[in-house]
Amino acid sequence: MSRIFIKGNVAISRGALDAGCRCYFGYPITPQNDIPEFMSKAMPEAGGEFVQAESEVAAANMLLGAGACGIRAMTSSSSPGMSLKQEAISYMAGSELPGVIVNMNRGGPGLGDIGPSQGDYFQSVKGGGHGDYRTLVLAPGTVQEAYDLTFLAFELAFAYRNPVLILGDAIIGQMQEPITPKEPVAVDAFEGGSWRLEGARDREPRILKSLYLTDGALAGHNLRLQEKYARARKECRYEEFMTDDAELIIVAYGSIGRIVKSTIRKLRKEGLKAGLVRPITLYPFPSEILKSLAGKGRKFLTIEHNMGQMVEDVRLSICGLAESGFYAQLPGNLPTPNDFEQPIIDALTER
Amino acid sequence: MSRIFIKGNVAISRGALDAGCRCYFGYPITPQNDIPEFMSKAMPEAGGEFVQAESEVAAANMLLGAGACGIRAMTSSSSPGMSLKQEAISYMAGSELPGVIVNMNRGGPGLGDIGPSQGDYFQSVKGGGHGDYRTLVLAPGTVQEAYDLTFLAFELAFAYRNPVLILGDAIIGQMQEPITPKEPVAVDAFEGGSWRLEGARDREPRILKSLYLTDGALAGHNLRLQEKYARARKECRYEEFMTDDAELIIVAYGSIGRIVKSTIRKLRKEGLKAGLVRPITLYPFPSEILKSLAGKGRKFLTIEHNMGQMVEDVRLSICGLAESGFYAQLPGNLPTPNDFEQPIIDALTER
Amino acid sequence: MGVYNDTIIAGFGGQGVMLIGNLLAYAAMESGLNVTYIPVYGPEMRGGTANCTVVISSDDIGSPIIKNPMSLIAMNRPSLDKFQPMVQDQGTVVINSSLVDMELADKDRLKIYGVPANEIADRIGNTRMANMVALGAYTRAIGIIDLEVVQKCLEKVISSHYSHLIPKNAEALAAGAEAVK
Amino acid sequence: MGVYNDTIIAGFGGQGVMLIGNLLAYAAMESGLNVTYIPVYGPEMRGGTANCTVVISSDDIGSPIIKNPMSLIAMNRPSLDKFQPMVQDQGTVVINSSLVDMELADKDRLKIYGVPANEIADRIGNTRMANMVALGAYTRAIGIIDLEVVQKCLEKVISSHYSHLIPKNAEALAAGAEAVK
Amino acid sequence: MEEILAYRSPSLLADIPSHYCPGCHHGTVHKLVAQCLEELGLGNDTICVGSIGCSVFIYNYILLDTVEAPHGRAPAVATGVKRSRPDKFVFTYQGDGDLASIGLAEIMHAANRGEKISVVFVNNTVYGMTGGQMAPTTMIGQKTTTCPGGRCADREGLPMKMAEIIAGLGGVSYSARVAVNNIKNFKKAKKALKKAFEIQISGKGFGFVEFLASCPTNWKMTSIAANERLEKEMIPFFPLGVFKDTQGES
Amino acid sequence: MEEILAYRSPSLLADIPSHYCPGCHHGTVHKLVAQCLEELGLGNDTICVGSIGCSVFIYNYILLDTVEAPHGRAPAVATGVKRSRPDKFVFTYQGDGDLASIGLAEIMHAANRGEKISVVFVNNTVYGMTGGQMAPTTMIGQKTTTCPGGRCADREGLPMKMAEIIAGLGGVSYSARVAVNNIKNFKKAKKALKKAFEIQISGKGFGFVEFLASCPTNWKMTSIAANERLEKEMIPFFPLGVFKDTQGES
Amino acid sequence: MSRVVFREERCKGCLLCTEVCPTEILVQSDRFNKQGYKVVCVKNGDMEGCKGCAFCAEICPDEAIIVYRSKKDSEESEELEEAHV
Amino acid sequence: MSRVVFREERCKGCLLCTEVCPTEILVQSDRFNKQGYKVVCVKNGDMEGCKGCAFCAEICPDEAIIVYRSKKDSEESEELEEAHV
Ligand SMILES: Cc1ncc(C[n+]2csc(CCOP(=O)(O)OP(=O)(O)O)c2C)c(N)n1
Ligand SMILES: Cc1ncc(C[n+]2csc(CCOP(=O)(O)OP(=O)(O)O)c2C)c(N)n1
Ligand code: SF4
Ligand code: SF4
Ligand code: SF4
Ligand code: SF4
Ligand code: SF4
Ligand code: SF4
Ligand SMILES: [Mg+2]
Ligand SMILES: [Mg+2]
Repeated sequence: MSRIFIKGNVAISRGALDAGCRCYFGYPITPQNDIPEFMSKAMPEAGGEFVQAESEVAAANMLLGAGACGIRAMTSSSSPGMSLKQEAISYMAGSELPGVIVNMNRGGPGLGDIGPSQGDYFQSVKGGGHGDYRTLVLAPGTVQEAYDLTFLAFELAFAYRNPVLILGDAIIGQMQEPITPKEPVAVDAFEGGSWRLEGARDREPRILKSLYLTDGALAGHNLRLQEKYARARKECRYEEFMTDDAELIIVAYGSIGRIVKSTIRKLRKEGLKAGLVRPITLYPFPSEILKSLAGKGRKFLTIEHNMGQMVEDVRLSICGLAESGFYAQLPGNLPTPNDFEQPIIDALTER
Repeated sequence: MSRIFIKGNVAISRGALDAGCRCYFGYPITPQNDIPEFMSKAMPEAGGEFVQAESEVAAANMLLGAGACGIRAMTSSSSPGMSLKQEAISYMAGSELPGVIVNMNRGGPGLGDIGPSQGDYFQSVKGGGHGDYRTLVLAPGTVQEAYDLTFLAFELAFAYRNPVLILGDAIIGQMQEPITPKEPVAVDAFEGGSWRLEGARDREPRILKSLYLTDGALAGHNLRLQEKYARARKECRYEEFMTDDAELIIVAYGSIGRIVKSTIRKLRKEGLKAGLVRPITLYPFPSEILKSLAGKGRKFLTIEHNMGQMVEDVRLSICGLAESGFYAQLPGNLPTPNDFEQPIIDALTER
Repeated sequence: MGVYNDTIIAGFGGQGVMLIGNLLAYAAMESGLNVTYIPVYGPEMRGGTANCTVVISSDDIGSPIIKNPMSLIAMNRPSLDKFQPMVQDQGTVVINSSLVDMELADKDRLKIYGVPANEIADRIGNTRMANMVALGAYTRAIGIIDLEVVQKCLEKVISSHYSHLIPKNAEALAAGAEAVK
Repeated sequence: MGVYNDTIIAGFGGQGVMLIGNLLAYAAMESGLNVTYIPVYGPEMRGGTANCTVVISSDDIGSPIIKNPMSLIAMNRPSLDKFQPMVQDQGTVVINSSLVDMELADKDRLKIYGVPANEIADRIGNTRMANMVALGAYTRAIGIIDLEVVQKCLEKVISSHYSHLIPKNAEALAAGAEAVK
Repeated sequence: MEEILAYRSPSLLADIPSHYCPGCHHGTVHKLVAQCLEELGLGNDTICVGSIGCSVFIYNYILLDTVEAPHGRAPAVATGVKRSRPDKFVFTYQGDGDLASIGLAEIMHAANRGEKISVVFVNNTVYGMTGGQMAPTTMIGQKTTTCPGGRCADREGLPMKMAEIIAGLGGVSYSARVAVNNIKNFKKAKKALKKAFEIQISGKGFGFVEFLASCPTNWKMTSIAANERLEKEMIPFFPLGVFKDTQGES
Repeated sequence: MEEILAYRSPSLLADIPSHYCPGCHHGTVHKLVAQCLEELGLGNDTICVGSIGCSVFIYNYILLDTVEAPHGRAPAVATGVKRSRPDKFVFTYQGDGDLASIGLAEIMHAANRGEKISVVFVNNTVYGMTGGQMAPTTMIGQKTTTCPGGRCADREGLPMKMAEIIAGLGGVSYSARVAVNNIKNFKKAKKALKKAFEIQISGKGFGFVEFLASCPTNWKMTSIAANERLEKEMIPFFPLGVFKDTQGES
Repeated sequence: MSRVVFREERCKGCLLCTEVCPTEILVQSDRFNKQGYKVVCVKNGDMEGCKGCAFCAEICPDEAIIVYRSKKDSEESEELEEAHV
Repeated sequence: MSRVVFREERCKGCLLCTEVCPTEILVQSDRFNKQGYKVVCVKNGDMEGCKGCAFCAEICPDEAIIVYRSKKDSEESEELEEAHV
């Protein structure tokens, strides 16, 4: 297919459309309004449904309903709206329902600002909702990846019957880049046929729920969920950039990962040996590669557009093998490659 | 004062009342209904206000409003309801408003069950809401502590102008023990006088908000918040039990911490050298003591009533100095001291 | 060595097992002991079975929840079925023989006290006091708390509205104690 | 060595800076180059200043955001004030001299092109095409993209509803290019 | 002697004892739902959206494909379900705490959008499941665990009349209030429920039936006294009747 | 020549330019709020509860102690404020997305409880701040970025008439709809707002004033055309008037 | 003669059926079932008055009543039915 | 003679004032202010028609108009005021 030049938000919307998404539920919030706006046209045209929900709470619960029917469906929002979706996400995970949820992270806490930020890493990866559950979390670093990972998100959501999060930010959402779209997916009409709700014709009724009251039931349910999450470890994805000979490994994701790449290119020209591991799946987190690099004696620097969140996962991954420094790009400030030069040089040269 | 025999939930309610709480906002949910039920009588009697909010979202926002007036106020809920409060908590932290929030953790994810669980550790400690903020988190292990920590919660909330969480579970909430209440606090009528809202009489208007749009403003705000959280490290509290000569340090909090104590007592009689560190503040987390014990070559075992959450903070604390095993008491199963014997013996004897 | 006992008290929802659990706990507190009480509550706060656990100790109490209790008050058949196997060897079990076939009691392994609590209570004036009869029996059987203290604590658990019933309840406690003599 | 240029385009809200940023990006894409475009948007989606950044490169583009750009199109005074100091030494700056006092241009440090964009656009038919004039000037000044490609791409950014205006806009682009010859 | 079976339990009802308290109207309303679905031949094509309240186990009793909605959000979940499967019959079953308190925005907006779903609303003036706290429909003077002195209009406002409020919204095709406290009301209730269901089948839009129901346990009354209270206190405040019927007959 | 100042900006208005678009009615409504507070002598004792929408910077313009409520939750925040400081004058200022969509449960329940607060509701039929998406009050046929073909009653339901819905609730003492599109309406609007404020002062309960307002930017109209649309299209559907006034005069 | 049969294990003794029986033949018994509820019964075991109207079965929240209607009662009970619609 | 003064830097050129002026003396000028808005002005600079009624100032969302009312106009404008209440 020929290249098209689109915004990250639109890439996600088109990705969803091409991946067979046929229901979209959302509530406006900057910086992701292009998504509901695109979907309000695209869904009806594709024979699907667009609902502007009364709130993010409602949107997430509509997603839950669509997921229960085995329909490819999506919702999107940004930070404050994501906080409101947490109860429903916990229910979806607990009821093992598929669905794709997009968060175009903006600055927080509270109303914060509408600029880019990665302040929702903990919420996305550790679970902002209650109880022991996990969502798979995909973090695109380019517009092409935003498109591609949206495809993947739908596949994973159905493969694991679990909500999948796409975690971008105002940069990924607002920037425009050329991308090459894929062939649209023809969704199997029987997808979810073994568990979805459609009326109990000639079979036992199906119950999709998260309540487990009888002795040991909830314990068993939690064990099964953990086993599923363990199975999902194989979906781990990351990008390695110039790590082969690197003395310092930068770990950074999403837009920051991509911007750091510019910095590294520049520093390489000056002979400084920095490399990058850019986690693409934040959950499952690419612990293995970090551990193996740590085993090779590399130093680490985590750079995030927040006050220090993913750095905990980095440290847990390389625990005992290396220390990991942290550089905070403050939420509220726009990141540029220059910002990271000094921190990287410092990390390379110290001690 | 003479001892009284009360439920944990009531201890928290009385603690709040005695600590000068004069507004309570809540929505019913098991297993914490004793709190709103107590408050519906106690608040009006004390000249305060009780509002049964239309939802947990509303209750948390009422708390925000009361906090903005510098009034000692509280809300309480349990897991699903806590997920709904996350947006408001992020706003309170972002707007630097005091308030006390009680979570009597039940089994999850989703509707889960109504039994005890510690599945909301991540949500409480890492921040279930959006953006970079922290709530101070207090985890009582006895009914007396539930009472005492509620006092402390109000003090901290005002000292740091930050929401403070009391994280209990169905055990702490439902169990009855004798406690010794304290002298009720006479709240200074001028508490919060330098920032609270009360009409801009003869001064500049005050604005309590979390929106920071001008260049660098949100960055500066986030830096200030982090400095505050760093200052709050000194509020760190924990209980040490028989750690002096212990070969294995168990780390467990709340009801599990207390139950593990029974197990340790029993195993000690059999000559097994286990000790306990029971974090009382989950944020700030007692990293120092763990690190120093790890430095002394102790082994660690974290026991939680969940699938593994606090263990990350334990590992981050002792990183590189010791490994920490983990034993999951499955949510949905009631914990008893017997459950922990084998895991502790295994941890002590392995290798 | 200090005093220690833990008990599960179980029965139908309406049989007042929570009340006597509470009463026992108060009596322990009044006796200067440490005590914890914890109910097990279902989502159905209505009907079904109910049980609570009371731990009494002269030391600090670690766990309020006990898997293998030292004693049991079983007010009905399902309670005996469920909890008797969990009681520690040589443990004490008070059984409401009005509703439970005493054949079911594990006499070999446990110290069993069958008390026709309903009948005794009925005789005193009201079947609903069967719980008090059972607690009286238990108090005597265990022997670490004085019956008088238990009786004195009735006023703490019976709301003032029903305070006129206190003497009758005290009588029921005594009758229960009498029954295991 | 490949081709690389990055630019900030800035002006009042209504001056169409986003449109020419987009147009430039399309032209780069059509020229077989990599390109990123990112707007800076305020909460006030209305009035105020607006700016966007376009990065063009024959290599992968790391950052779509640039602190010290290689070039600048300043459509009004506040834009020049804000961004001129950030432009790299020897960078290229196109200034709309219709609205900006050319005295303010930092001629010593930068390559400055003053273009009376409003006047030129007015002459062609509509002041609103001042943005096209400026982009034409910029295209010529930078020289990495053909003006014809830019003109060809007009159809991508101007909605079909306004397609009749394309020739005029192409003319404005050409006039701008002419102005820096 | 010849005899016929004068009453047959709906086959959509599971033949197991329920967890409901003696005399709780949830059982009766379940029966009506099952009867109407059965009589309309919908059992095979229905998706039930349960809610959180005493009726949380509805899926154990009414044999339907069922999804459990978070507390108050059943109308949003049902929106997602119906938009996904417009060919299926979709209804929610909700209590008064669920629908009128935490879920008020969701029910109002689903109604206003005219979602083609049916709503079975069981108003027993309290939070049954959690032990009898005040609900938005608690009557003035009624004592609950969170208004121990009795609900007071000045402090807590008046009980909300949901059937009327819903009837006032644009997308609503049918809204009625019924009761099952005696046979007469029971029969009328069945008619109303069937009507609401038929409206969905005919693609008309949103149908809403409010059941006045008793909660003997939390009212601390015998079932019979509770039934009487319903008649004497509730019906005068919450009048029975059809408040909207776009199909004309009411 | 003798002359007097015929109009004085309320001193509660900050003397700085606003971020509002040309002709946006938020500015006019701000002025009325400031005027009424000033005339009632409330400036020193007022706590303003702001909301999220174009008016999010209200604290920059009206010089009052102000707290910023999360989107839609101003009535809950105001409840917390008023319960904490019953001696203070408390009002919320909310847009139609804020109040009628995400915050519908909060406004309905605060109204039903009869919270002693005043609500200034600015209905401009769109989400202004986020770029013109559909609101619950968007008119049938009106095109927005999320109903690009125009709002359709069948799909999205009818516009919600908040002043009427609120008037139907128990705890409400005053509910009116006004406009500021011409001098006549402007003067009436001021009267209504003052009335709502006075009702709070007298301890009566909940007062609600809905302002029909224009959003020229998202309506994609000149200010003058927007004013005309308001008169010709909005007022016929959203009638001006007082829908409830428990003090009798209306 | 019409008659009712109780599924006693299902009866919760709520007595709602006793209120709707047009001939008032239903009363509480002395028997407890396994669940501990005092079940309903026909007064003095006398089924004579039963019309077979099935109101009792309809109103029973717990599906605890089976009603057999005799041929003879069929007409009359239809009238009763009508009266309530 | 009453008169109006514009705080031009505040005017956004919305022209709402032009619509409420009973004597229709307000019109758009050719001048842009610093914010880039085309400000309002009095037609041909002729203040003669101004009644000092201050409607323009009241309706202006941006507090951009100051109105000085002459003694002579005071009565008449009160009448106007009445007409609108
Ligand atoms: C988010 C959330 N809040 C609160 C609860 C606790 N809860 C369960 S059911 C219920 C209310 C039930 O009342 P109602 O809807 O009237 O149903 P009823 O039990 O009376 O039939 C509540 C508050 C919950 N499960 N989830
Ligand atoms: C939880 C949450 N959801 C969404 C948003 C984004 N948002 C900001 S303002 C707004 C709507 C504003 O519309 P309205 O209330 O009508 O006010 P107006 O701007 O039209 O005056 C929205 C959806 C937000 N800030 N928070
Ligand atoms: S508590 Fe009330 S609503 Fe719940 S089952 Fe019992 S009677 Fe029914
Ligand atoms: S977008 Fe609309 S509501 Fe917002 S300031 Fe502009 S005109 Fe006013
Ligand atoms: S069938 Fe009719 S007459 Fe017979 S017992 Fe039942 S209600 Fe009474
Ligand atoms: S109505 Fe049913 S449950 Fe109630 S008493 Fe009669 S038979 Fe028993
Ligand atoms: S109303 Fe005000 S802002 Fe608008 S044109 Fe007139 S003076 Fe200018
Ligand atoms: S004061 Fe009255 S007459 Fe004079 S310009 Fe203003 S509106 Fe016109
Ligand atoms: Mg209810
Ligand atoms: Mg609006």
